[in-house]
Amino acid sequence: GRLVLKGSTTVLPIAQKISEAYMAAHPDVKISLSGGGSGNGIKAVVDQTADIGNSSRFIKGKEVKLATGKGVLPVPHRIALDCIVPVIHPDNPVDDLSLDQLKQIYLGKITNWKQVGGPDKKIVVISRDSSSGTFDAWKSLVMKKERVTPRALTQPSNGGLVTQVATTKGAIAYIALGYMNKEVKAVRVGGVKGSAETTLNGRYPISRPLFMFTNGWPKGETLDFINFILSRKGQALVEEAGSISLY
Amino acid sequence: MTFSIQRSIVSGRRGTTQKLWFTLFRVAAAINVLALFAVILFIITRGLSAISWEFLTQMPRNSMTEGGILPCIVGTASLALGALAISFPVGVGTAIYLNEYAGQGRIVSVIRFAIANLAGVPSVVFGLFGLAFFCTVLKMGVSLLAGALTLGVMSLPVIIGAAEEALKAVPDTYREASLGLGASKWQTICRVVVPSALPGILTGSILALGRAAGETAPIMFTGAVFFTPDLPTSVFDEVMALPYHIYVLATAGTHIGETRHLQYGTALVLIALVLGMNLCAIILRSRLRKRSRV
Amino acid sequence: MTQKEKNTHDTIIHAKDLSLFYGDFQALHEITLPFAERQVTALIGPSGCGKSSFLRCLNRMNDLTAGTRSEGEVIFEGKNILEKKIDVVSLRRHIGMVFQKPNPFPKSIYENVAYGLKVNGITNKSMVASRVERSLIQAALWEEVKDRLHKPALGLSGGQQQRLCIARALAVEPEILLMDEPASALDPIATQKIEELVLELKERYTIIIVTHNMQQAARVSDTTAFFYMGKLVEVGNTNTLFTKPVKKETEDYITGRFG
Amino acid sequence: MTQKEKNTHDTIIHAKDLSLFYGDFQALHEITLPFAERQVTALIGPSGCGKSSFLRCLNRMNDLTAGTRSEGEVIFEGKNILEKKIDVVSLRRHIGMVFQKPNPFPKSIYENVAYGLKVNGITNKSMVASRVERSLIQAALWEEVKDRLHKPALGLSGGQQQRLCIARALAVEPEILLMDEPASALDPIATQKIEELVLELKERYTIIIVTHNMQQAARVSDTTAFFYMGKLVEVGNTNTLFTKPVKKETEDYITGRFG
Amino acid sequence: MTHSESTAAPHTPAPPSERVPRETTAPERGSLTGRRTAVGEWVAESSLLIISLVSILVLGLIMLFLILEGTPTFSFVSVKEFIGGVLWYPTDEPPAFGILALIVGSFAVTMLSSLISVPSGVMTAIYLSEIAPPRVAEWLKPAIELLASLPSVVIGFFGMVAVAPLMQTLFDIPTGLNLFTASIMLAFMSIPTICTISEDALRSVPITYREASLALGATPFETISRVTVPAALSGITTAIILGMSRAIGETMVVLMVAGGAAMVPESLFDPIRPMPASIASEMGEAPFRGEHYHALFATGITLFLFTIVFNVLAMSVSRRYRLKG
Ligand SMILES: Nc1ncnc2c1ncn2[C@@H]1O[C@H](COP(=O)(O)OP(=O)(O)OP(=O)(O)O)[C@@H](O)[C@H]1O
Ligand SMILES: Nc1ncnc2c1ncn2[C@@H]1O[C@H](COP(=O)(O)OP(=O)(O)OP(=O)(O)O)[C@@H](O)[C@H]1O
Ligand SMILES: [Mg+2]
Ligand SMILES: [Mg+2]
Ligand SMILES: O=P([O-])([O-])[O-]
Repeated sequence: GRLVLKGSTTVLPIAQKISEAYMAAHPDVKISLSGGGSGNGIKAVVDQTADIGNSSRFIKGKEVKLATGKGVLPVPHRIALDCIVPVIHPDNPVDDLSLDQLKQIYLGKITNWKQVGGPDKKIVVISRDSSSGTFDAWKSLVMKKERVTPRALTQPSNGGLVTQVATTKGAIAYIALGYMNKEVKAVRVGGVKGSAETTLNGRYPISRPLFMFTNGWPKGETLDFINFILSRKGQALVEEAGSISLY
Repeated sequence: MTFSIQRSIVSGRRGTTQKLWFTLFRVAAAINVLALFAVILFIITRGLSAISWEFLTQMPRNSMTEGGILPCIVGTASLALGALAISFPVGVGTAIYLNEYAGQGRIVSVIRFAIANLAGVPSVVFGLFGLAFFCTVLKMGVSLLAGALTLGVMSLPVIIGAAEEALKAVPDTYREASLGLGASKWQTICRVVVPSALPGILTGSILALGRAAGETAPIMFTGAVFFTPDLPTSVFDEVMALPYHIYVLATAGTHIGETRHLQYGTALVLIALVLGMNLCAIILRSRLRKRSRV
Repeated sequence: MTQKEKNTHDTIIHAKDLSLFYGDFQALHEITLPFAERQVTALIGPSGCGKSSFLRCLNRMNDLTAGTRSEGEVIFEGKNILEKKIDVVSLRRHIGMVFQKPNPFPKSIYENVAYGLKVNGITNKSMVASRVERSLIQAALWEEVKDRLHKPALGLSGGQQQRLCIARALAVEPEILLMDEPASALDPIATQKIEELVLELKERYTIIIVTHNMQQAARVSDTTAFFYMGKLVEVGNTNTLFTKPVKKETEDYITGRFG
Repeated sequence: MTQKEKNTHDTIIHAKDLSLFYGDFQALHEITLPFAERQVTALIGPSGCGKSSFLRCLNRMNDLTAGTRSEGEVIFEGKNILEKKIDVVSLRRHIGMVFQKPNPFPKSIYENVAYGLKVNGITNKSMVASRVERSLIQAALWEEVKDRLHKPALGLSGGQQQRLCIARALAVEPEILLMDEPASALDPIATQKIEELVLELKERYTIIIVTHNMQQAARVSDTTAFFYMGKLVEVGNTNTLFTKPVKKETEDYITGRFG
Repeated sequence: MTHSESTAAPHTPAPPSERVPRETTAPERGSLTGRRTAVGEWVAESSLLIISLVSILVLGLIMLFLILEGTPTFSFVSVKEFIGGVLWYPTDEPPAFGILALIVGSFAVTMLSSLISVPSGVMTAIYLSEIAPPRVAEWLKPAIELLASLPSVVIGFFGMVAVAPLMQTLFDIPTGLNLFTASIMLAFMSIPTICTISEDALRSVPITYREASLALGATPFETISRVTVPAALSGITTAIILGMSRAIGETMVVLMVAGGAAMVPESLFDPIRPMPASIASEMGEAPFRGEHYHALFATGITLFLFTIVFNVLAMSVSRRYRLKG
């Protein structure tokens, strides 16, 4: 059989790990996997060009309407949790920002690191493309629905954010936990470090569930695949991919 | 006749002015060539280490952080060839009509206007068009066929231009001689004009092929995908493509840092492909020029 | 050639009140000029006077230039060949043409001569071969090329190329041969060969030749027509015209006062 | 003009053993030819014989053609002007040139004539104006254009354009004027005007004129040189050369046996 | 000279049976007015004409689909707000669909890049056509053509990984992904266009003009600046317009190195988000036939209109030129 997965770049590392393990266990199954962002994943399910649409946000009302108009019933499956971590260049001494400071930075009100206790350096605000799930989460959890400054640079993926922050001294961005690496430095939010633990115990303020969407209740191969993710083994792989397992 | 003012020696103030300006002209030319070499050298030195037999012949593995780029190569080749298969007959036919039959009528000026504007349409607009028309209305979805068609209509003006130039280069005396012998127009075109223009037409087509192979924006929404585990088996399959692969690995990928060498390697393969085709065309053309001069 | 003898020849093609326009520019002004069968007529005149334009009316070659328009008649085989309904393809088989610059196709010598036969549907190999040979013999080229028939025609010298073009024109057996300065790009020896050829060919063909070399006109032609600024100034027996021109312009031109 | 008179003129420019190559092709073979001051010398010969190539050696115009190479000397003002170190820009101010096709710049009549002055650093307005007027008068064009000096030069007739080109060349006050078939594209009346102009100008300038019209050579020149296939076949007093040519080729050519 | 036989009735050759080979005399020919073979010629010409109409069809379809998918935008945002609004928040609740910042970004990057590409391209063209020894030109021209054939994604990639970091350290600016870097990279995309078309224009200036000037004792430089370049000016203008048209529509370079901030730039080193970049990066994720999707098509219309204007301008300049020439 053949499975097509599309969508969220946040979910991508998880989906990748799971797929490789799944294909190893079921050599007859071919899994095709691509990113593009959450909107893309949901769109793919609606257009029926994918069996599974990955998304780092819940489906929007408009998308449901569009889907039902085409006779598609998108069914969400929570497959993991994630926290969004603000990251800065490793040389930057700042290591804690309050939620409000983050908001002010992304509103374009705070423009220099010295305003938040850092060096005298312009802040380079980097954001995700507006249709990504991560951006969506950031907007509701940090920005409280206010608009990110138009001055913000944009990147189409978590990976893009990481490389740009790693090469830009004054940069700040926000990424999914799974993408953390040594090239960038994570910033605590209100004194809380983003991690599996703080997310699960609810202390870390910027976290969210990750989803896979299917058209109707999954059957056959798709069902098998979803079940595999939700299994103990699958959730271990979720941890390995850097995200947070559901249990 | 080649015109050359190389050997003029000018003295005095006018000579100094001239020297100054000529130096400027030379520098401008040199910078452009240097830019070319800078890009090529940069890609070669960084990308060479990534190139191996495996890189060229294997599927990507492990979230595309390992393995090869075979599907991209196959995808790009099929997209470009597919595009040519569409644009070549239409383009050459149009060129023959415009150069051999058309007078100065209303239709012809509309055709010429359309071609000139088609040549100026931004590639991303072709992408939008392909998405709206081929993918959606003609229900091809994101597929090799839709991508090739989009690239095909995009390279149409290039082929028409090249073919028309080749046909223009056929001396009128050949046409007159043939018609003067009682050959019909169509016979003249088939037996004298097109055979004489063929090498030039082919050269132009290779150039168009190279250009189609290097385009990204038109296939972004119409034919190319981030990742597909199979080589295309039908024209309705989605494909991976070298230019899009570079783009996603470099900006939209998940492991941008780790895949740098693959990005350089892919870029090297792409420019080797495109420049190789161009070089072929240029060499072919200069051969032709030399031959036709005799 | 006396006046009397000339009159014994029938008119084969006859331009009547022929005017030609390139767009708004009138290149020919009401030319009336009959051509006698199996005679050589030379068209002379200064550069730009319309010699080529006139010649190219006779086999409708001007059709190929966008924006041309003609008025008047050219009668051939009882029909006005300027009419729309005329089949120009078969017309040009009756009226062959040789151009100023030798223009063989980039094919072999044999292919060049056979071309006209092939496009006219003659595919029988032995028939084509015999016609190619005959044409090359007529064009006085056979001896020089018979061992290299399948070599590229472009390898021949200029004079040989021009004779090849004549052979190519003869292969389709036209009745009239139009020649536009056929020797002007050639050296003296090649020129002489072409002139001899013209004199020989007039046994079987009607020849209309444009030349800017007045001595050449005097040597090869029976009748000479002098064109000036798109008008036919004078036409007559070649000897008469060169010795006793009627018009002042003619005299000025043949005595080299301009051109 | 008798032989004796001619000898009283000094040689102003002298080609010695001049050979010219276009790449591998030798277009001129060791030409030795002196030119007398304030005389008209005509260069004649069939197409492609090297007349233009020779003329263009005299002001180093051949430098502009890629792949040319010359051997021998051309002595002018005691220097071999073929040497590398010669300042061709100032050389060309001494040796002006008029081309076969009238080639005025796409500027006004006035600008055309003033051009040479301006590039040579003469910016004083009234001086430029007076020189423009004088040159146009010398070129017998003043009367025709004095009311339209600031109209485009391309609006003039062919003959006027050619005289404008002559005026333009005269404006920088050269000593020698090279003319490459200056009247071949013109009608009889314009031709006659140019010829008259040449005869007038030789009072002050040395003129070397290429022509394919032998009567023209006979009319305007003191000396005629006959070129054939890159070689100088014969040179001498114009009357003598046309009436009693020494060489067979010369005779063949001037009697119109080819070309 | 255009070949046209439209005045004559088309014909094909006679079938062999009708062409009796003539021995010596006896002209037994097909009649001069025969219409027997018109069909083949007519079929050939008409099918070629139909093929030629494909170009019109394609351009028409492009316009049609841009309009079909783009105009629904104006049911939820007025044209004035769309063109004049500076806020581009297509996914917000409520969304803002103002593309002024994108338009300004496109123009800024096009203008700035032409400040580099126009002098550089034209001077290179002058060098190639007027000064370079033929042997050098023989090598240089293909090099410039190769520059044109470098895929835009490779130039963008090079800009991102090599030029942007360089700019960052060189000018000590917060980020190398900005208007300035994008302009430089874009300049290299339009230089070949400007250079080759200008060179054609310069080469088509009759050699006789140059000869006349040089023969009057003008220096080569004076000849170039006073005669050759003025005579080629409209061709050069066409080249410049087409080069700018190429720059404004170029996608990958601005997508990768312009920074992607939908703001009106205030300095050379501000990041921008030109129209093509916005379309390319957002189209993939815009819900099918949602507001965002339509707004991107409307942006496409805007971009298309700009390039059409550029093209028509270029055509009219070159037509004027042809009439004069
Ligand atoms: N295609 C054309 N379009 C416009 N005018 C033309 C065209 N061909 C020729 N003419 C003009 O028609 C006139 C006659 O030209 P034609 O070529 O018949 O002269 P010609 O006597 O053959 O001259 P030459 O001796 O130079 O061959 C000239 O004024 C020429 O400029
Ligand atoms: N640029 C060139 N490259 C190569 N060969 C050339 C070049 N210019 C002229 N020739 C050759 O040099 C020879 C002399 O040419 P040139 O133009 O001097 O002859 P010409 O006597 O002026 O002829 P015409 O009367 O036709 O003007 C010819 O054989 C010609 O083919
Ligand atoms: Mg002619
Ligand atoms: Mg000459
Ligand atoms: O890629 P996203 O998970 O941010 O949509």
